[in-house]
Amino acid sequence: IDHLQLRDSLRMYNSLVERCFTDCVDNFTRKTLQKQEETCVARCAEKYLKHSMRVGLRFAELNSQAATQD
Amino acid sequence: IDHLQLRDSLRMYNSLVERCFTDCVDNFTRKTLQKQEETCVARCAEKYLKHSMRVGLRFAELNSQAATQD
Amino acid sequence: IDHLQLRDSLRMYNSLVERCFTDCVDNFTRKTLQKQEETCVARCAEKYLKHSMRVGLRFAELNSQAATQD
Amino acid sequence: MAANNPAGIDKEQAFGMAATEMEYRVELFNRLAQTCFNKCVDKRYKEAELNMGENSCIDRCVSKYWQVNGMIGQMLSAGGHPPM
Amino acid sequence: MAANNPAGIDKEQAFGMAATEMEYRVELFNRLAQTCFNKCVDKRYKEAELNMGENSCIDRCVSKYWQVNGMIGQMLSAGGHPPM
Amino acid sequence: MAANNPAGIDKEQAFGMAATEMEYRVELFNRLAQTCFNKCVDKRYKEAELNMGENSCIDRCVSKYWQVNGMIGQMLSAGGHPPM
Repeated sequence: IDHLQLRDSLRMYNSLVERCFTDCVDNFTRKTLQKQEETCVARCAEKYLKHSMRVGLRFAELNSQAATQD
Repeated sequence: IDHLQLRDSLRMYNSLVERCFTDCVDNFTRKTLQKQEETCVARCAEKYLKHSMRVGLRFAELNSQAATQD
Repeated sequence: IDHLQLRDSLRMYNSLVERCFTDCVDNFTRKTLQKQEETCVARCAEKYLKHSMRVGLRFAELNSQAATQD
Repeated sequence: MAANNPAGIDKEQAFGMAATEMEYRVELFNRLAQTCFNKCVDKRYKEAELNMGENSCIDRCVSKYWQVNGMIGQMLSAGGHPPM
Repeated sequence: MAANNPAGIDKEQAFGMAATEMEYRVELFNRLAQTCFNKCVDKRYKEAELNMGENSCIDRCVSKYWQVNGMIGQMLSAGGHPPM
Repeated sequence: MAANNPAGIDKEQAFGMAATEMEYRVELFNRLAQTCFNKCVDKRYKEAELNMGENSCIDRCVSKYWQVNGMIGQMLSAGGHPPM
């Protein structure tokens, strides 16, 4: 079970990286990240994590309400 | 094998829910579904299921034709 | 491990087919592929494979650089 | 070996069911999170915080997604369909 | 234990291959279904039925997807590439 | 049986970790490849070759994706977050 959890974390990590790269990086005239791309990626990752936490809280509430109704 | 089938059903169920939610729900000024969103979701789910069945039939035909040719 | 590799190959194969079908086939007035659709699919598949190989090379370089730094 | 110990099989099956159930919930959560991120969050990333509008959009989005999930679940069981 | 019973290994391997093969077909089916839904079905959902145009689009879409699948499979095996 | 042979468990766990790690790398590679294909390759498929512009775009895209991956990894471990 532990390593199922690890697997899920790594999947979310991969999807976070893909999302922020896709939304923030569009210029391929250089091979290193520009300052403004870095800022964008950092904000994107923060927002994504805060979003995930909020969704996690709401999801847990709904799950526990559903469990009470059974 | 049985629980592989269950897993696949649950995955399709998840993708049906995501599709119909994405296509039908776009207004987040309230926290409950509006009548018109419900109608849209119900039709979407029906259509999706009918589509899956039709694709399943055609797919099975092509599979059995391919098996005969071997 | 061997069959994990097979599984990954088959997944990439599936995603290649989906990509080239999506990009090349848009006309459903007939049930067989038209010449121009076939050409498009063939080029798409070639390009995709070459792209995968190039990405694979670059990825391996970066991985081995990272391993050296540890 | 398993044949001599049916309890052993049940345990394994139960474990398999629990893993499948957990996988289902994880996937539900991931799709919900992705979908609500797409619907609610401004992709220009002008700041690292979620603003008030985004936060209330997220709460409503989760709530509506949950309802759609329940609604379709009921449709499927009422129609005598298996889940798919 | 397995070392004393090579047949046991073969069985397990055969099972693994069959599971991989089945997984492949399930994924092929899912991608095909998603893709043809995107290409053929009107997303405004004005009714719950597939109309005639949608139905024939779906049939042709499945047929063409199948051909593309075969065509790429042949390209790969002819080129001496492994499947990827 | 396993209880008498703790080394056996470790082996299995180590195998599980290695499989998870490999799965992670495969997924990283697949997402990177898809994303850079979307960003760099012309979808009209006028020829079967990657041209010079596409090739250098791909190289830079891989390099930047790798940097973003590292940057987010550092953010997460610095923040004391577990990977998620």
